[in-house]
Amino acid sequence: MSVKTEMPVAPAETVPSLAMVMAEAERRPEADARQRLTTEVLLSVEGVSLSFGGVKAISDASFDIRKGEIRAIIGPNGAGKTSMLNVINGFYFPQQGVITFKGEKRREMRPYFAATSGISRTFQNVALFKGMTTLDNMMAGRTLKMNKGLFWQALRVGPAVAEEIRHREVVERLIDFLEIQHIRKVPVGKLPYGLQKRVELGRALAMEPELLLLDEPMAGMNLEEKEDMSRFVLTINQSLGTTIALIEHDMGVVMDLSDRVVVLEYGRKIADGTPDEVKSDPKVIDAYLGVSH
Amino acid sequence: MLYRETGQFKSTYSADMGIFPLRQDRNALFVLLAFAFIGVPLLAHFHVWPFGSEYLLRAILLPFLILSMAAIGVNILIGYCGQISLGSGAFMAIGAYMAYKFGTGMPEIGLPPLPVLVSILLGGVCSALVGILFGIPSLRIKGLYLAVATLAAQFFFDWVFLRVAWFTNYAPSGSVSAPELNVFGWVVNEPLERYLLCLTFVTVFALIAKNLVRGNIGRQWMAIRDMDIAAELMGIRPFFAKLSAFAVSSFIVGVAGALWAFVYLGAWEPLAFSIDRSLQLLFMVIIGGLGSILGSFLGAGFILIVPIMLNLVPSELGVPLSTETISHLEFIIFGSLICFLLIKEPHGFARLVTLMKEKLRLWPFPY
Amino acid sequence: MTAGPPQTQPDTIPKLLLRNASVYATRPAFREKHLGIWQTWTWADVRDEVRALAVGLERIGLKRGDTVAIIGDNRPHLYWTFTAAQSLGAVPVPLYQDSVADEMAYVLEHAEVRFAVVENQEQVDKLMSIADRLPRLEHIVYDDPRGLETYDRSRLHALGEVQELGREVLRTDAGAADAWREKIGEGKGSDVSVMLYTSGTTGRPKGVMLTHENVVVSGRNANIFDRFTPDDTMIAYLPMAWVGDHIFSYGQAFAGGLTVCCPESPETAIDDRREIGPTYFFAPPRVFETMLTQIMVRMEDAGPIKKRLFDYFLKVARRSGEKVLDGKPVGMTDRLLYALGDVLVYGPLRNRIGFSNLRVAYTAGEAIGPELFSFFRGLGINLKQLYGQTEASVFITLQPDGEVYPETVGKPGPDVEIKIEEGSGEVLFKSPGVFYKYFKNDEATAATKTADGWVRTGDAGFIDANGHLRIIDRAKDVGRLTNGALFAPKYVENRLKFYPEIKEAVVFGHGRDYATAFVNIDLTSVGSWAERNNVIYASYQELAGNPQVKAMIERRVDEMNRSLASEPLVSGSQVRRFLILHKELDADDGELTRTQKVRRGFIAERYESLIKALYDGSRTAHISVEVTYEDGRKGKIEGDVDILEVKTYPSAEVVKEAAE
Amino acid sequence: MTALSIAIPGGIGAILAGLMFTLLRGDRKSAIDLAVHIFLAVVMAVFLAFLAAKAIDNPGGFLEILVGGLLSGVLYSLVALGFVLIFKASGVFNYAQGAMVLVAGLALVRSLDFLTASGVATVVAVPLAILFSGAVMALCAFVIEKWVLRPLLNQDGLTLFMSTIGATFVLEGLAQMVFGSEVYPLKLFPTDPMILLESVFPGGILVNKLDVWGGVIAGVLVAALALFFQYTKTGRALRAVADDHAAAQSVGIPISWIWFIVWLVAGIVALVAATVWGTKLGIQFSIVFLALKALPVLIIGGFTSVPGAIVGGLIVGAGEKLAELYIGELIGGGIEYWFAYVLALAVLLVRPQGLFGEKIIERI
Repeated sequence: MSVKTEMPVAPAETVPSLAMVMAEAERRPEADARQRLTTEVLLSVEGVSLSFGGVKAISDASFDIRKGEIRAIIGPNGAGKTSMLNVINGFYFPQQGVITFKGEKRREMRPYFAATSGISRTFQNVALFKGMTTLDNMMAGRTLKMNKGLFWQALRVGPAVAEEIRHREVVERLIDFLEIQHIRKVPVGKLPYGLQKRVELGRALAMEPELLLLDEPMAGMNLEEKEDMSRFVLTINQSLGTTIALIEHDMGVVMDLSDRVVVLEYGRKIADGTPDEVKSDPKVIDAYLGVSH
Repeated sequence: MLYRETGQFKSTYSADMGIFPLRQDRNALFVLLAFAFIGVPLLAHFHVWPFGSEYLLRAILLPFLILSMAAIGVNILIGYCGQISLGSGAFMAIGAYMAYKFGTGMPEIGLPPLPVLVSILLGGVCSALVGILFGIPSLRIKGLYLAVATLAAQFFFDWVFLRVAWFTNYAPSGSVSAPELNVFGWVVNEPLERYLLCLTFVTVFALIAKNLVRGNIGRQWMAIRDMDIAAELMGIRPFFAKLSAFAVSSFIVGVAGALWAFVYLGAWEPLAFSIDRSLQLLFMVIIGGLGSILGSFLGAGFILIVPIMLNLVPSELGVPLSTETISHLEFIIFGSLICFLLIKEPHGFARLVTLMKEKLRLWPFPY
Repeated sequence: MTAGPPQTQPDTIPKLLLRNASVYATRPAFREKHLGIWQTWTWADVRDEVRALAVGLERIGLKRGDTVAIIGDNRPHLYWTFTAAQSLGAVPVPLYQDSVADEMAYVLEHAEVRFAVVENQEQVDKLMSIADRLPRLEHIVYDDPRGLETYDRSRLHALGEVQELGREVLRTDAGAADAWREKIGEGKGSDVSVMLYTSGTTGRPKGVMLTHENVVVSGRNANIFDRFTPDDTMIAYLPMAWVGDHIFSYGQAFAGGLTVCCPESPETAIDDRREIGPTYFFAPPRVFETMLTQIMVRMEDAGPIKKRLFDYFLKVARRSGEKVLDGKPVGMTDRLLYALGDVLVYGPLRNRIGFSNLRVAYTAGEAIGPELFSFFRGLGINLKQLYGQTEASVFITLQPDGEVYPETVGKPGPDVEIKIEEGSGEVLFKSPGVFYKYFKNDEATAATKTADGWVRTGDAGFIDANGHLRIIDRAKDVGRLTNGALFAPKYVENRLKFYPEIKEAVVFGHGRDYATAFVNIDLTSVGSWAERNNVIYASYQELAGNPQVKAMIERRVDEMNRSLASEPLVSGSQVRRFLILHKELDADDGELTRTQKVRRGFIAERYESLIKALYDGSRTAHISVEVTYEDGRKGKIEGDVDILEVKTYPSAEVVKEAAE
Repeated sequence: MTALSIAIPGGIGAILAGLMFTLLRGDRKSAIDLAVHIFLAVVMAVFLAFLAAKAIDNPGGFLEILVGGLLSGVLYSLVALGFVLIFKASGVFNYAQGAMVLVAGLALVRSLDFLTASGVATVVAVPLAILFSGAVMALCAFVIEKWVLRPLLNQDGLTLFMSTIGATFVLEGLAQMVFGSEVYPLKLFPTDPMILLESVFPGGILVNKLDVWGGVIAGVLVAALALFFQYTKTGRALRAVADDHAAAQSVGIPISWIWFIVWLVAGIVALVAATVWGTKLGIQFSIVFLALKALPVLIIGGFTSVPGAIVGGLIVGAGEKLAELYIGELIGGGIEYWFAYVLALAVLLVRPQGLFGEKIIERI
């Protein structure tokens, strides 16, 4: 789509922006959905154990996430799912185990390293920057891609403005994609929960992640919002090729969306496989029946 | 009511991201600046009341401008980055004393006296460096703990400038006088000249601060303030974000300190930058509005106006109060106002202004 | 009335584009709020875009005489598709974008559509779902590629790709641009330019074929009538398939070089309108009604001082606003008060609703309540009525500036003649906008166009003493009660709908003993009342069933009966029994047309049991109907509906009462 | 002797430095952290070694300073205790503690002056004055709880903290306006010096009787508070609130009442501190800053720990006296003014939760 503005903006420099990625997707619409699934492992955790002052959150869990798939992590409450995401993006340091991301083995992740190497996430209880607008929240997600120094920012001329505009456009495309134009300049603290979740997804996407971790993206949403969110998750996976790992309680959603599912219970992995395999696994059934009275 | 937004649309991002996207706001600012830069000097020149009196320039406008600037610095740290500081007075002191040292030269290291403008800015730089140093604890500690750490800076530097004679060029009384204010050959002396010098500083620094807070770094600061963990997981380095806030904040506060000493006081003692000053600045930003450049001005104005009013109003009414009573009343008013604002309007006067503006924009609708 | 020598006037839309691109090259033609800012295209840009699109479309097979379906919200690219198709001699056929696939299938099939240019995935999905019924449909071009990456590509093209293809051709083939110009030159004013399907209250939609001349001359005349210049701006938000939008946002815009602005999304339309500040605006009465309701509801929550200020100045506006607007003499005090009110209330209000820069606003389609009409005019908004039809390329009569009477629809427009048929009272007209014919429906064409060139409007009306046309009702809807009294259902319905609490009303009575009505309450207005009075409700159904609400509506009906009694011609149409429907009438359920007009026949059939109950004297009636939810799922709503009885007044009695 | 006085402290310092480094290593091992740790360990070690050298040089003198410091530290502990109580019960970091000492002191000294001036016998006047100032503290507690804390319920700690700064100003202003703003001498305890341990050291250790009194009173108060918390119903409810607000509320403990009690207790602690300090320095405005030292004391001891408050107070009391006398002579006097804060800063850098505090686990 050719878009003209009255004042031409500086041409994009070297930043491979999401705009370009999206434009790419527009140019090559023949990209086949069936090709997105590969066997290449993007991230794997092996033998990870995590405890807080003697309380075991995760014990000896191992699984992998393949490039291009939607991987669901499910399990009863307190199964250590969120802790697992926290280990993956470096917020918690596991006592044992190895995390391999893009072929690089590490004892533990570091938040900043995880962010720079392409992991972004959303949070169970929406962790937006409440005092900032939707736009600013999402622009904050572009921080890693922005590199113009304090000096230029202070004067707000030349490179800093050009950079700001470039990234604004990327973020605007995301806003358009997530259909949140009407709340662009509203402080997120004032938004209803469903929209906050959407903004948070937008912020995570603004980082152009290779691996997107979604912690209960549909919690507390009504049917319509869930459908919208599912649509977004699928589109992100298909047209941007982003690998997604998600925690979700709505089994319908999990079964519909995910390519493979790993099931945790009390910090242990009890099953791993396609949705159908997992669904019929007696251990999984036990775990769920045992919990839901 | 005064706003007519209809037809003000943006066709470029630069226009959309302007400081004042609304034409009416831009006009108002323009009028205000024109009045401050041209109107006030003219009125003062023709001795039009109240601008004819030196008192207004010297005792009200000058401290208002300088403290507004310091409040902007403090606001960046507390209001935008969420790092509480009770040591702003110390950073003003560092700015003032280092500017003094640069301005009078440091023969020990063979440094001749530098031009006053350079000295003032270098004073700010020194303050920024110390700010970074005292900001390091913020990487590990948060909130209240940090408040104590900044108190350490306050008490430590109070002591340093009192006891380390080098800073005062070994003045026996501990009191020092500023060098001549020679700005590119223009000797700033008259109150009006001092006013214009400070006005220029404040305008430039307010603009810089506004640019920073609405840019990438400002978003990083606010991200750290609102949800530091999420910010870190998104690739915002707390190290850089927090220390840059400390640096920028201390720089502005330091420059303000140097101006306070050089332009407003002329001669000063360490007492000028005590914990009271820190608390005064803190109050300015709370009352004015955390996270608002405008709020810094409002807060400074209010804090300065109240004592003057307490002086003037009762004596006009025929019940003059003693200086002591006034100072106690001040305490009570500020204190209760802080509590009141924290309870009712945690974003201070700036929020009230915003709300009022919002009301005017929505007029006649209530929402 | 025509300006300038005729040979300089381009007679087709594509020729107008070429003229605009040279005369107004750097002036903005289209704006669209996209990606947060108003992307702007000048007329020269538009020419380039259209050219690329046309050449691209030609390359993938579009040729003279083809029909091109256009489906989507108002987007610049879709408007350009009209021009691109027309430049090749193809005929664009816009469809209502919120129609369900089934409804589209008929039109697409009937119009023999080969190409469809649509907005997004939603529309592509609809077309795909009916593709097997449309053997002629070969290509689908979409504007927004999102979500379409994984679709079968053989018949799908992105609009951007087609344009890219066109640009490629233009780059490699030096003659392509000239060839395109030549094709435009071949176009004649008498060629069919567009086919608009009228939704019609009965039967299948008919394809109204308009020629270039129809559209161009109508647009030009309208511009002359209201003195529009290229400085004027409008916001395009009404369905492109509707003739109004086609003439205003396309015909008039191209004829006069006006700027057309497209909102970002339906949710932001109001904010977008405020940002743009249109100088020319059109809306059906219900839009103004909603606006007024919202203004009043919001003002209910205003502080007492502001509320009193508002009420006071509203009174001033009611008293003298229209006179000020029309330049009529007003007393000094009132003039001053009005000026003060303009600063305090009217100006800010116009600003809030985005009408600060408005020069001309039109409303049409249905009767507008005189209160509503005067309210906006009192605010200094030059709101006028017009009367028009698809078959007339909109304009039949318009209210000229300074001659605005709420109950009339104005005088014949430039070059328009009207007459009233003896006996039936039907309005007939002749104009440059008279349609060519109905597509593949000569029978209907013959029934509408008389042999001597007059067109039947199907509306009954008369010309009043000022020479202004007044419409009573659809000619075929005007009926008689069993006692022989005139029964004008629409007239009564409109009277009911003028009350803010009533959103929709359907009145029955033809061939009956007395008139009865179905009423839909207005959820915004009544809901706000409920909130203020602590009435708790969970659904429309519950609110509609509330006794206080019933009493409120009852009072309104009574009020209307009183006022009808004073009008001898229609006093027989007073409503004796009515009920409040348990659900809102909905286009998705087929109860309203896509233009939100009630489908009386369908409703009568669907709610037969309720009508029966209205006439058999029972106090309640049970009803159960199937409904379609927004997401397409079906469900059932059922419940008991109370039937309410109201007093009717013989005219004399009212007069007597009033005298007391 | 000289060789020894360098070698021994040097050795002790080296061992301490190593120990400290290993002990205080945080679990996040960034380069900055490491550098900070090493730096602080070295500084601490040098300081301790220096003290050791001094101690060896003149054990009697050293002990004299140490005991004096510890005894004045007891008062810091006392004020800090007020902080901990409030912090634990309501999560409020109470900047107003110093102002409360001032208010209590002014109320006491002014009412005492008034009573004696009207001819009331001291034996009657003192209890009456104490009762009066106790009532004033109760009023303070009531007002603060009702007008500041209750409306700010569930706000974040920073807001509460700033609100107590506001309360500080109001208290200071009001107290001075009502009771006057001069220096008012208070004579409740003997202030003459006495000599301890004459048999051990030549000349013994010179201490002020007042300091001993202070120590004893503080000890009694701590014991009384411990009993109060352990054995009264209110005390137990208070501990429950400290553990978990929401849970306590859900079992029917009236939060407002508990907060009032806590602020009252803190007020009484302030009153006690005021009697001792007042006797020493007279009741005057600068008492506020002395009381403010409870802040660093808490940082060092840990916010949530009663033993931490006590130990922290002792460390600060002893540390600043030793530093003032031994280091002050090297770099200029007045170290007391900032020593506690800088020490707290150092502790914060290596052990943010303080010596006795619980480790904070962040969740998201």
